Amino acid sequence: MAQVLPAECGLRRVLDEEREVDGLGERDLLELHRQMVLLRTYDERSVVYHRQGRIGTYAIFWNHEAMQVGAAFALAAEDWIFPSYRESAIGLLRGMPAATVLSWWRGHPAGWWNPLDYNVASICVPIATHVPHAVGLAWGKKLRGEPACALAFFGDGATSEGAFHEGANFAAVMRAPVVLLCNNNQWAISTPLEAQTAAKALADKAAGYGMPGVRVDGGDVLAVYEATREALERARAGEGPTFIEALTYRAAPHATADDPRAYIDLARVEEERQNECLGRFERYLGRLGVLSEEAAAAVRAEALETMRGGIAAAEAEPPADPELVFAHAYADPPASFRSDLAELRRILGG
Amino acid sequence: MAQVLPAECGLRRVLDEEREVDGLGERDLLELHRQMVLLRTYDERSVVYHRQGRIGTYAIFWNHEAMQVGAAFALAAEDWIFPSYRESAIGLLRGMPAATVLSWWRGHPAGWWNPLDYNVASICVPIATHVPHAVGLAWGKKLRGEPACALAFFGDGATSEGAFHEGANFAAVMRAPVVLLCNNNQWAISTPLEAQTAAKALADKAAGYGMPGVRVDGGDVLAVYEATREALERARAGEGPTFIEALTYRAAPHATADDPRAYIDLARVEEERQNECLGRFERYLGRLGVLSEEAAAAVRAEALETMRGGIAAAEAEPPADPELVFAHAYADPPASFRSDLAELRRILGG
Amino acid sequence: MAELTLVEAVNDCLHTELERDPSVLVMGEDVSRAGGVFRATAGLRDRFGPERCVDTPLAEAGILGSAVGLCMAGWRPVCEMQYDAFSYPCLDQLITHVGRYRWRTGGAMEFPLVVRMPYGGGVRAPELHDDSPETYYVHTPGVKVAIPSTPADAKGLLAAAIRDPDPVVVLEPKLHYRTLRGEVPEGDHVVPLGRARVAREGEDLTLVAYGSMVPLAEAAAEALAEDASVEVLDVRSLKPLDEEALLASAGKTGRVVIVQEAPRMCGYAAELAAILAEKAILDLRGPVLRVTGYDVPYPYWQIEDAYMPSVPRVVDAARRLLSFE
Amino acid sequence: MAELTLVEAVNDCLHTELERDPSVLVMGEDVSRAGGVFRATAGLRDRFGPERCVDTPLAEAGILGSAVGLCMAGWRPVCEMQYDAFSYPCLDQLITHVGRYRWRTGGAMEFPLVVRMPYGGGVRAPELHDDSPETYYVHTPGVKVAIPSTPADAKGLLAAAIRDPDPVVVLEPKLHYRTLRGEVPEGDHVVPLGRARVAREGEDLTLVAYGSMVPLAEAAAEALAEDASVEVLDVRSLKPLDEEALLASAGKTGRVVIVQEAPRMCGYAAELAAILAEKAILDLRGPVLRVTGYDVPYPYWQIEDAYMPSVPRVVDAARRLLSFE
Ligand SMILES: Cc1ncc(C[n+]2csc(CCOP(=O)(O)OP(=O)(O)O)c2C)c(N)n1
Ligand SMILES: Cc1ncc(C[n+]2csc(CCOP(=O)(O)OP(=O)(O)O)c2C)c(N)n1
Ligand SMILES: [Mg+2]
Ligand SMILES: [Mg+2]
Repeated sequence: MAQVLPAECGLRRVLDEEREVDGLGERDLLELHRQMVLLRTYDERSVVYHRQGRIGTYAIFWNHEAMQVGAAFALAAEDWIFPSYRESAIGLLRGMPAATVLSWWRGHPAGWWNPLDYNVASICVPIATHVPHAVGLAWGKKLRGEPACALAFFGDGATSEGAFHEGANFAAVMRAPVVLLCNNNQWAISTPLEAQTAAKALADKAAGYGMPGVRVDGGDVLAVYEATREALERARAGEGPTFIEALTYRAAPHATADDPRAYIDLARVEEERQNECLGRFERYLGRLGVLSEEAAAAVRAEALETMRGGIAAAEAEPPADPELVFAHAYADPPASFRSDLAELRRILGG
Repeated sequence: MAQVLPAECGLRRVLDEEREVDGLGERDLLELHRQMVLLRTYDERSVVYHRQGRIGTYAIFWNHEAMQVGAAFALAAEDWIFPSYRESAIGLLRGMPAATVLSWWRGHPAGWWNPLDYNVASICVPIATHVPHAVGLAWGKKLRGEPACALAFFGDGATSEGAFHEGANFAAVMRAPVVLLCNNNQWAISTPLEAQTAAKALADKAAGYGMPGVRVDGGDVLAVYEATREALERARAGEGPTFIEALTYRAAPHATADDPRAYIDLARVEEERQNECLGRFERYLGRLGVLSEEAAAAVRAEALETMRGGIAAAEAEPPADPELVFAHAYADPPASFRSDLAELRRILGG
Repeated sequence: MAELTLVEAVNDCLHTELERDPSVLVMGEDVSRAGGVFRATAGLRDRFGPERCVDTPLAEAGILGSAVGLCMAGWRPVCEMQYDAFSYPCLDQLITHVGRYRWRTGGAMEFPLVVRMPYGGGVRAPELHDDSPETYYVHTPGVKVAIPSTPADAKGLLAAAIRDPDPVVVLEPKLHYRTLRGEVPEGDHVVPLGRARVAREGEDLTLVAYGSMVPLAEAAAEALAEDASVEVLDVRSLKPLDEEALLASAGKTGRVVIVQEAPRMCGYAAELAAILAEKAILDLRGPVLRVTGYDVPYPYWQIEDAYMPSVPRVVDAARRLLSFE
Repeated sequence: MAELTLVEAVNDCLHTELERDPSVLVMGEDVSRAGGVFRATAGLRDRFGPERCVDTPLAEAGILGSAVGLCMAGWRPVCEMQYDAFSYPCLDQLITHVGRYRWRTGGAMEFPLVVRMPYGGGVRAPELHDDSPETYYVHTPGVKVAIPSTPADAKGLLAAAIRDPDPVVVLEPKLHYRTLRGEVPEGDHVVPLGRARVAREGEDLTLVAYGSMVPLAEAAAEALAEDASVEVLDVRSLKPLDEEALLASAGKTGRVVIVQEAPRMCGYAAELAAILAEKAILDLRGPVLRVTGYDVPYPYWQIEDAYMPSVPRVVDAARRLLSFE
């Protein structure tokens, strides 16, 4: 039987080992920091906006910023990102306005972006079903001789779904240039990892697909960056997909609607919060003498400004036109839409 | 990444190593032989019956008898078997009349047996979808404190399906006493193993579920028996499922409707036919001096007799009553069935 | 009789049925430790243990597929799908096995499993938390389907489903999980499948509805009170259907408007209209009208109210029918 | 014009469309090395290479899910499902993504994929090789559905589907793959979606059918020739539906029998009957009758003829309707 890694060891780390990642200059480190602060601020503000009733239910990604920023930073502009709801704001790293993502959580049409504008696919709500999409895109790009790779984010729970399995197998068989990044935050809502799988490590699934499986400290932005960069090098070299297990811990509720006190170990959560990924990176940068407190404060201020502007813009959106109900379902809609629309107008007319 | 076994080595073998399996006496060896001859005869006669138009399309299992007999022989009477169409005649090893299985292939109601009579589930036609059934049964028996285990047969192609994946994961998480026996005959109709998976060995999938993965020579009835027996011991000891990859080669068409010449390497097929599993076992028994040519001939004659009786009985079945269309769909059928049945009677009345 | 919300009635039913029959178990995503994302299974783990209220891995086909095996081992599994649209991964198991396995064994084995889930829109949720998938289930042979509209029926129909020898899918209107309160009989309470409920008596026109559309139909009937005496028929058991009740009401009023939240094409309203077109043609005083969701993906929530059948839309249809000559 | 069988016409279409548009590719189980279990994709691998005629792993959801990604990369994938009932594992991708992704991007991206499969019974096959799953597809928003009944339409509708900017499911009547021959235009041949075909003109009664039920309806019309002049309407494009053609024929004959192989409840015949009950009520001279498969699992083949709509059943329904007063 294939050899299994013990769950807590065999993790690739950079920050705690005081290593440096070659090829990353000071400017890169500061950009990584800026992006992490931006996502952290987006997340914290969103929870507030939700409480204020300014956005709907929201899936919190606090303490997931390191893996999202680290992985995305390794990508080239032409590479695609396939986010789940947990990476809803990943587009911000590609220049998407905060207002767009906020609008999505507000259930407003302004929240549905054009993936081609950012090479960021639509947020995937049903678990794991976007994995084959990422694989198909990567495979299709390769068939066309285009260099683009794909990066798919999904959770530990997602690895239980058939869609993950079928997508991963297609990826390996087609040697698709795709990185399967598993956010192992050890919870699927209230279901702990040990009720999700008996595998010692999720990365052990990789061998079954004939692809490398890598385990990284998901709270270590540089480790995730490094592992993703290597995976992308393999992909571009025509060696196919890589499965990356980014191990972290969900230190916040699953979503604003969720109350984890019913099922979670609060002491463990507190411990994780002490060791959250942004603080870890800031302490590392501090030790390197790269980040001053003033610089950090300025970055935070800028991010807050972005969010203020974002929510204002989202709230300034005109109310959605109800007739949009009939828009975009088809390139050329069936004739029946005409009479349905007429009915709707009559009703709305009062 | 998890270590991967090279595809052709690491195979457990008994026959070629001239080993003996402890606990197996002469009577057992002869019973194994009798069962293999029975299945071989069933298969070869069925192909003839099909050509004669006496049964419909038929999925040939020639050269799969070793893994079917070897695995089933390791079971206790209370253990359940979940066959695919490739193991359609496995019930014969549990005392099911040949006429029943032949009737199934004749599309006659007499072919639908009561699984409780043999602890053999219905033949599963859709690939891999019976894997979760086997897992659920094993899990359910365990919950009730009953000793029964389950044995599920499925192919190499089946490992690509989400249903296999979800079932295997449930099995490991629930520590279900189930044996997942993968018939790796290296073809899914016309699709070769290398187009099905990039894994070095299908057994490498096991680690991803946190269960042992074992590779055996699928043409070696004793190796399959031994591996299955060990898996069942683990299962009964509460240690959960085992994945067994039984490696063989499909040396016959996928089914009577299939013409493999379009895609298969006929030289390789010929080679496999020379080394087919029944001959291998008979040569082994010969070397042990356990099986005389007379005894073997008698066993073949008995099997032929069984088939003659079986097809005669199947053909003696009265034509199926068309009204059975409305039978058995529900324990208590909807009222609409009454009027539908009345209509059908009127039509059939002419 | 206790005053319960609809979801409390579901929970009450599960407690009652697990108590009553030791072969009943509940399984699904987040049903055990958390008691379900809507709390429908709250308290079951503490009372009956983690083996009879099971948190499964995140795999809907695995849930339903292993439930088939559990039935073969003598269990009566009640499977929760966390939301309507997340039940689609289990359609393959439902169509190829759940609806056929009994028949496949010549009636020798039974598959008394239940699939229950919250369904429907109007809850201001992200996409795929709003579907009305009943057609996929009703069209599948070998499967029964029920949809309650009141707390009492939520308990009674689910109890009937759990005790039924055949597989039953129960869709629960999540829109009314907490907004609808009502009297619910304590302990044993079964509402047999196959019987519709006249929610309101009327003479001139029948509004046929089920699930979350019933309160809507009642409101529309009220709004129409001055123009006409409107009957509201709550189908509640979609399969088996209480055809007599449908034909009786159509025979009485001669005017039928069917209200359905799901998209129109091949929706359940089409089935009801087809039955009327075949069996009530001489009773009909006008066309059979359907007020349904449109044939589009369920919209983002800021405009979902335009998609959902509304009182004005139902009233508009009813007025058109009443003035038909 | 060449004389082709229905499956040869499908094959001809695929050769034509892959030749015509380099972004079209074919994928599925056994489509490449073997050319498909029905030979529908024969010759494509040799002519266009294994990258445009792809043998996939055995995973229907993986096929359709990766096809969604291929669309995002600019391809127009034509996915084969090996048989009707083996398409069910892809329903989740179809409902949650294929039918919604365009809408989800505000119309910015198109998903011009095709899912084609042999469907239907009467072929003396083991279970699950005989289903008529059109309802599952028609009910799904964002997806179009076509079912040809002739070799020419098999080519023309599939060509239209491949060139269509929206996802289209094409069901091919396997019963007639080889038994039906007919003239098929060579090269470019497109039969636009949304147009029904009058297969036979008549005055007294309309038989509405599609796919494998059309030849059956034509035979029934022939059998009825002495009693009545029977029109046969071949719907062929189920979604979008040619409602005008349906209403025109119903308006002319006033008597409609709808023939469908799939189980009755929520079948496509129900949708057609509902449309007639809403929009043709004053034209109807009698009930709208449905002759369909029964609401049971498709039976083992020795009795499948009792399940399938038959000429006698259609004639019986037509006679009842003709003598209705
Ligand atoms: C197919 C499907 N089933 C169920 C759900 C409901 N659901 C939303 S999030 C979630 C847990 C996902 O856990 P995981 O994959 O670990 O990702 P995480 O939320 O931890 O990032 C579930 C069950 C869903 N969205 N899709
Ligand atoms: C879900 C599903 N998809 C497709 C098919 C059609 N089909 C029947 S057998 C087969 C190949 C199966 O290959 P494998 O799993 O290796 O088993 P083997 O036939 O080699 O024993 C396929 C694709 C099916 N029966 N079920
Ligand atoms: Mg998680
Ligand atoms: Mg095989």
